[in-house]
Amino acid sequence: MSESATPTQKGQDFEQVLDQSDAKVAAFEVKHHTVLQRIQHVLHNNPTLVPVIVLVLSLFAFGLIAGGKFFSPFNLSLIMQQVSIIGMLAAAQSLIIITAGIDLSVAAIMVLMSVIMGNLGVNLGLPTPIAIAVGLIGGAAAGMMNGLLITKIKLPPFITTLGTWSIFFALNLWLSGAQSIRSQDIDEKAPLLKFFGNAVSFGGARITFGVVLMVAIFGVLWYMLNKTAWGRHVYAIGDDKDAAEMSGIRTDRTLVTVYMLAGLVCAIAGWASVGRVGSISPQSFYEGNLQSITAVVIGGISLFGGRGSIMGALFGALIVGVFQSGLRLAGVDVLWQVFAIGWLIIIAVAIDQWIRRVSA
Amino acid sequence: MSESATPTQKGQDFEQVLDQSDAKVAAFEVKHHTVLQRIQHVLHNNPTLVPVIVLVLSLFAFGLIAGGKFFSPFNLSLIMQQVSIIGMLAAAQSLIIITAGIDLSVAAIMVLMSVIMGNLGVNLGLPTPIAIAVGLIGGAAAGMMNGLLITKIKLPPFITTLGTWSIFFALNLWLSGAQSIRSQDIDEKAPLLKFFGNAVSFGGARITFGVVLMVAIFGVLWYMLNKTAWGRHVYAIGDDKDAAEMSGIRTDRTLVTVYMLAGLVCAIAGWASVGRVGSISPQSFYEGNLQSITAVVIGGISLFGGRGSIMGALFGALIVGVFQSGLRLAGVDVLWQVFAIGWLIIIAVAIDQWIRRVSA
Amino acid sequence: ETSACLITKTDTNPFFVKMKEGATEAAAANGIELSTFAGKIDGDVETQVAAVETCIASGAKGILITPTDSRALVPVITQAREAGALVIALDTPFEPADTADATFATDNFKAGVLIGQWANAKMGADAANAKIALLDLNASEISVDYLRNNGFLQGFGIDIKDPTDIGDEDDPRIVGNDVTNGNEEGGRTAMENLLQKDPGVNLVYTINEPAAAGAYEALKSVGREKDVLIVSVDGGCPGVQNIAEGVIGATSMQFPLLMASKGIEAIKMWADSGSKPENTPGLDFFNTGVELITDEPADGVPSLTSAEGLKKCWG
Amino acid sequence: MTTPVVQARGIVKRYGHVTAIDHSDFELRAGEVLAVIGDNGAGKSSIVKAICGATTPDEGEILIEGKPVRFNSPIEAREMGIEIVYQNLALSPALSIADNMFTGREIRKEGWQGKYLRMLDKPAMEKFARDKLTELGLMTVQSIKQPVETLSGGQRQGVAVARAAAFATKFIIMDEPTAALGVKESRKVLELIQDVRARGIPIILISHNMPHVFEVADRIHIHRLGKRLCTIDPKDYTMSDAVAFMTGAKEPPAEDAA
Amino acid sequence: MTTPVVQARGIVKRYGHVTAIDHSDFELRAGEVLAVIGDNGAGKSSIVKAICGATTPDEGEILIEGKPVRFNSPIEAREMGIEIVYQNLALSPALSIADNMFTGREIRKEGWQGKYLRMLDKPAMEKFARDKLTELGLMTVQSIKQPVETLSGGQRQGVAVARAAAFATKFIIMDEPTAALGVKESRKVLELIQDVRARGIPIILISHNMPHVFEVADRIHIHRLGKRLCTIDPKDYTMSDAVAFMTGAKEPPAEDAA
Ligand SMILES: Nc1ncnc2c1ncn2[C@@H]1O[C@H](COP(=O)(O)OP(=O)(O)OP(=O)(O)O)[C@@H](O)[C@H]1O
Ligand SMILES: Nc1ncnc2c1ncn2[C@@H]1O[C@H](COP(=O)(O)OP(=O)(O)OP(=O)(O)O)[C@@H](O)[C@H]1O
Ligand SMILES: [Mg+2]
Ligand SMILES: [Mg+2]
Repeated sequence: MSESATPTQKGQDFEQVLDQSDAKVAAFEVKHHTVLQRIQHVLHNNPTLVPVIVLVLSLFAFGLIAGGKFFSPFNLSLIMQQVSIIGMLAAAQSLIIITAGIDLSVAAIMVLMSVIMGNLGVNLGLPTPIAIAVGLIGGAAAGMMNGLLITKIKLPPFITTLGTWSIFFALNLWLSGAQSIRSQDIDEKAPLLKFFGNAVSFGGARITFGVVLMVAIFGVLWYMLNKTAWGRHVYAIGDDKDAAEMSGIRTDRTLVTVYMLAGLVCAIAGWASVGRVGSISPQSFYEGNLQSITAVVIGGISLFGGRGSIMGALFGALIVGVFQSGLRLAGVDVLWQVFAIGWLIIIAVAIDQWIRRVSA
Repeated sequence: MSESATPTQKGQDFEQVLDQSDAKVAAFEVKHHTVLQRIQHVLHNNPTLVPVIVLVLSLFAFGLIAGGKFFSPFNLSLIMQQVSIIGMLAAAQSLIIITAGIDLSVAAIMVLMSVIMGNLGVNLGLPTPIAIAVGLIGGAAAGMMNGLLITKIKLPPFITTLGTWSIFFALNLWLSGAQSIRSQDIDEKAPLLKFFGNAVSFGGARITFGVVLMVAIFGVLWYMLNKTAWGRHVYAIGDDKDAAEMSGIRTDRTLVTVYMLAGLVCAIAGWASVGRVGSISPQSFYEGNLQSITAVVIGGISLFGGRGSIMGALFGALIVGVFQSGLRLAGVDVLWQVFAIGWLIIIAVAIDQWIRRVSA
Repeated sequence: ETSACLITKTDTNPFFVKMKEGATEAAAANGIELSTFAGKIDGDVETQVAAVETCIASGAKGILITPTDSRALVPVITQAREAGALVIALDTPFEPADTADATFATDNFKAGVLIGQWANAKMGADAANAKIALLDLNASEISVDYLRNNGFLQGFGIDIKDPTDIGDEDDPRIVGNDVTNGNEEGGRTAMENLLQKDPGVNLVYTINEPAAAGAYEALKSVGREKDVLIVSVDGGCPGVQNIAEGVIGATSMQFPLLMASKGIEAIKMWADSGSKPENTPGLDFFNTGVELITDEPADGVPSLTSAEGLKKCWG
Repeated sequence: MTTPVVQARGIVKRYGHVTAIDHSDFELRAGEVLAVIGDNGAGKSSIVKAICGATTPDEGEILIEGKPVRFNSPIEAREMGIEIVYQNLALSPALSIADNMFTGREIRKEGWQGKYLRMLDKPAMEKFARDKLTELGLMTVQSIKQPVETLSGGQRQGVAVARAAAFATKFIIMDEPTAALGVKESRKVLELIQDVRARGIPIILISHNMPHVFEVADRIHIHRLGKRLCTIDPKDYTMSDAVAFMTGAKEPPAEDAA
Repeated sequence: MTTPVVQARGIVKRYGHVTAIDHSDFELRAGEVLAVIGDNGAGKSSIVKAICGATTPDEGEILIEGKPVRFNSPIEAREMGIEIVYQNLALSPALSIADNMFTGREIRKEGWQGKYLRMLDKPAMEKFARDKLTELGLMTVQSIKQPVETLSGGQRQGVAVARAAAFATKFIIMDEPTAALGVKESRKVLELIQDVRARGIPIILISHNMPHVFEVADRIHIHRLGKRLCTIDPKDYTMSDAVAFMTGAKEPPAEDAA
């Protein structure tokens, strides 16, 4: 038998030469780069720059169209304020979209929790910190409900949150009796609820605590996603859930924490929205879900999961805010504002795609 | 050299025995099955039966809750009528979801095309067939616009149709001036627009042509998806677009035809909606997009593409219709209707998932 | 040049579209530069807040607004007034009403009462056996919705219990409530549903005329269009025409064009002379009026005919 | 004789019409390299998946070190120190090589950053990953931060093998670990298998490469038509015999205690 | 000498930092089996993908039968009669085996059903698919209607190979076609390669299996660090030589016209 001789020696005959094989890590000379190639290279390695560029371009475009008013510190800080709540929702939404999910209930959770805080703090007169704590815990619980339905009953996130959206919306109408809580009553009984409406002003700009909070939320979530094991797991799940499971991630547990955290962020946004709007309205932010998803997608986070930086969502939200503010200031008719925003969404993402493509 | 001897003979030594190897196709005895296993087996091979079962169960549940009225031929045929327009949208939506896309603009296309038909046929007094033809062509063109943006500019379907939704919606408001066209004016100037409102009655049931049209649309699309090469390509694209491209499908061209066809179906639904509603209202069906997606997902079509039968969407639409009708007949308050429908969506899909799982 | 803003609830409702047209025309006549804004849907507070802020940022002299939530917008309106703008609420008052400098509105409750009284008078003795279907707006029960609904019921002589709640009545004559989203499609579906509950419905209240047109189609499809009375609110031209053609029995007409043009004139005055408009005596708003339109006048309820109505209708 | 590390009896797994495992037995002994060979579709992957909890068998029982187990997910197996190199690799395409090597057992920074901020020690993980790849002779990987989806087929397989070898304590299952590997890299994997065995950790090796199998295996499990046909000692039989058994060309020897 | 079927010169492909092809040449001659060997990550898959249009090279030119081409997608290559078995297979997981074999060239029913209703002839496609798999010796596929995702790794590879062989008219590229295949199935693929060559259709065969390469190849292209190191005639060199060249253990022969 010709093969029975080999097992004792090392492998088949032709493998004997392997000892002498090359042992260097492959390396190629770095080529001389043109400026354009260098830009492409930077963009390739920092995809978050793409929405930043779109943002800067749209700032300039609207500066030209809408004139000096647009660039006033007041207006620019106003855009930040207007974006802050949807921005926070977009942060929560990003977490979920990175896991390849989608959450149609973010805005409903937010409004429901602000209504709960108001009911407890203003209508029932409980101490405000307790009212806020109950709201925040409620947000996490609502997120947990989504997460458990998705992981334990294995429902698709879209349909789960479509269902819970209706549920939270109905609860919200029931608890509030479809009535807003008046600003004056909040001032009187639970001014802490309006904490994030406070602002520091300098040079015409007015930075509310809500804006600071939004930026802080993005910062913390960015850290968690990029610098901790939990964050790597979140990306791995979005990338390929089966592979993540097989390579040892407790995907269900991680997903539940993601939905809970998103719910908590929504509840925080609910608190901040009291400061922003001034009163507590059960009917506000009805379109918040779609707006948060829009911000996330314009920010370059893939709806298929696993790709994109949460910072993109911040810039995405700002891009939308800049568009809306610019169009309003330019005096465009509402009808044509809707029309233009449709086009601008398409064009913004097209630019994003195009930059990514040339840099690939 | 021991290996230089082998190339002339057939392969390595140990391969010489292969000539005698077994050449039967593998087969295993079919095991004795219990009734339950047999049911599971049937469900496994016919996943469309799952929504059918959910439908039947919910029919029975509401029959019990809402009493005899619910089961009257009149009520059952009424549910069909109420479902017919959303059902057609769900058919269009299914096509797109099977390609792993999503279309947020279906309802906007539908309403826009009904407004165009009405403007031409009633307000401008053109011959009705021409008005209808323009509307249908317009629907296909709107779909083509979606398809081209998605394939040529490589925008994600979600963001594309979010954008075009705004665009079509704005056009609709502009063309209609937010004014409805009255039923009486249609009767007088363009009765053909109401064609699908005609009905045949028997035994208390009232089957409108619109209902027949919806069933026919599902039938034709089912045939196209399952019996033609185009249909196989649509599934292959939804399954894995890159693989489809590499194995020789012109994915872009196919996708454009899918979006065009979906747009055409939406325009047909727009025509049928005139018969159903009686007048032409630019404000109707605002939630039609989400409703059509809900129907598709309840019908067991995967949002990730490539899986599920379009017939599922028909049953999904009917399930939603049955829930809504049953709850109303049971006298549930609107608020709690919203709440209950949230739960029922979740439970319906959970049952679906559960049946699939035990049968896997 | 004086600049002003008009902020409406939505740009899909013909009522607000007409209001915008009226304001645009009046602004052009008065040499005012008008920017217009609207929420995306009823209840879209956030968009209205952003619109007010934009008006402040652009230095508008006056703001005309139909608040989508009478309480929620109070803080931002206060801010606008502090920034020196004249704020006038159109159609819907704020809560409290003095949040705005003035309110030009219809009394929606009154509008409901008129059609309720008319229906009661029209049915006469049969009113005791009425079977009433109530076709409301949506699940959110915003103020227009409950004011019109409860006004109608009170006018008809039904105990409305909580005047801000829809559906808490226990009068056996009420078959049920359903929501229409204020359009034909919703009107038809809601009517079908309530007919299923009780095929004997003989009086239908509708939140607006498109919903009424939808309800009529549903009745027609079961051959009941002749023996059911439909009442509505709004006074849009298609609605008045439907009165003439017997689709709707009676409707309460409002005057959005008047509200808009009065609002623009008030801003003009404010800019020119710094004087503010005054309220109708005895009310905390300026009543732009409401008229009952019907071709079958009933005793004790003053009304206009559809022919007269067509001259005053708004779109 | 000591208790076998893995013992499975009468495992059955059906998928609708298809029978993947048909009353199969399985045994892995302490310290051995057990090769599993068989035609394509014979059910080799299916049976090892049943053992590590990646699928749940319809019938049969599995004992690990004498104790009956019922894993609901491969994580439970992994927590017992069982590592698997799947045929389809189970890597997260968009994550880097280092991230993939450490999923579920990341290294945190020392000190407060790691303790309170739970910050990852990326340099440490990257160094470890590079070392493991170098041990495997995968010198063509240009950057350790590359996402796995940009690696060549063979490079990916190398990452999966390196991960399993680095972390196993009880036993390793390798489903065709050298299928996509080059001559040099395959040789390294075989050496690695022998190293792991020398550490006392037994290995289940599924492979179609007869010379490799006969080189490293202590026993060979021959799988045919969903069940174990026989197990043979590579010293008693030739490659031709093994191929003949597994393809049905020859009757297998009466099942002995080999 | 006749014009080569494929001729590529100075092909370069970079991905960010990573250089996948570094000024490589390539040549396939009429009627031959050209084996391409090299370490993992050497760039073998990259260069064949550049040839068939699956990626666009950054630099360099490609001539097919002497005419310069620039494919924008593999469909254009396919329409010229070029078939590719990709390393990652390019099958649609949820579709059946028969559907996958025929994507893009389905058979319609005869008569009016096919002509006007464009109805597919499923029985014909299924029969054809079963025949092709049987030719390959893939007897373990239990149902031809199975979705491809339920097949074993080797069975899937069989489907991809069968598809390419059935439809190619100009040449076939096979990227490690036997990697996941069993002994019997690999043998069938080698026979198939020889059949295809006998039909006059040249084949590019990427493989890590030296005995296979030396058995069927007419010439061997050795790829190293992103470029062609040399081409050799298997009759002039031993497997040891080839392995030594490709791993850098020995200097290659001066590039000749082999
Ligand atoms: N999820 C599934 N659904 C249906 N059939 C399946 C599924 N998984 C495996 N099978 C079938 O079970 C049989 C055994 O597959 P398995 O993957 O275990 O084979 P294998 O021996 O590992 O083959 P290979 O050597 O080609 O990897 C095959 O016939 C396959 O088609
Ligand atoms: N899309 C990509 N992005 C970045 N790098 C890539 C990409 N595709 C391939 N590479 C790199 O290019 C090099 C060549 O890869 P290629 O797949 O051609 O190797 P190969 O010779 O086919 O190897 P194997 O034998 O393992 O299949 C590898 O170092 C790989 O990491
Ligand atoms: Mg296998
Ligand atoms: Mg390769």
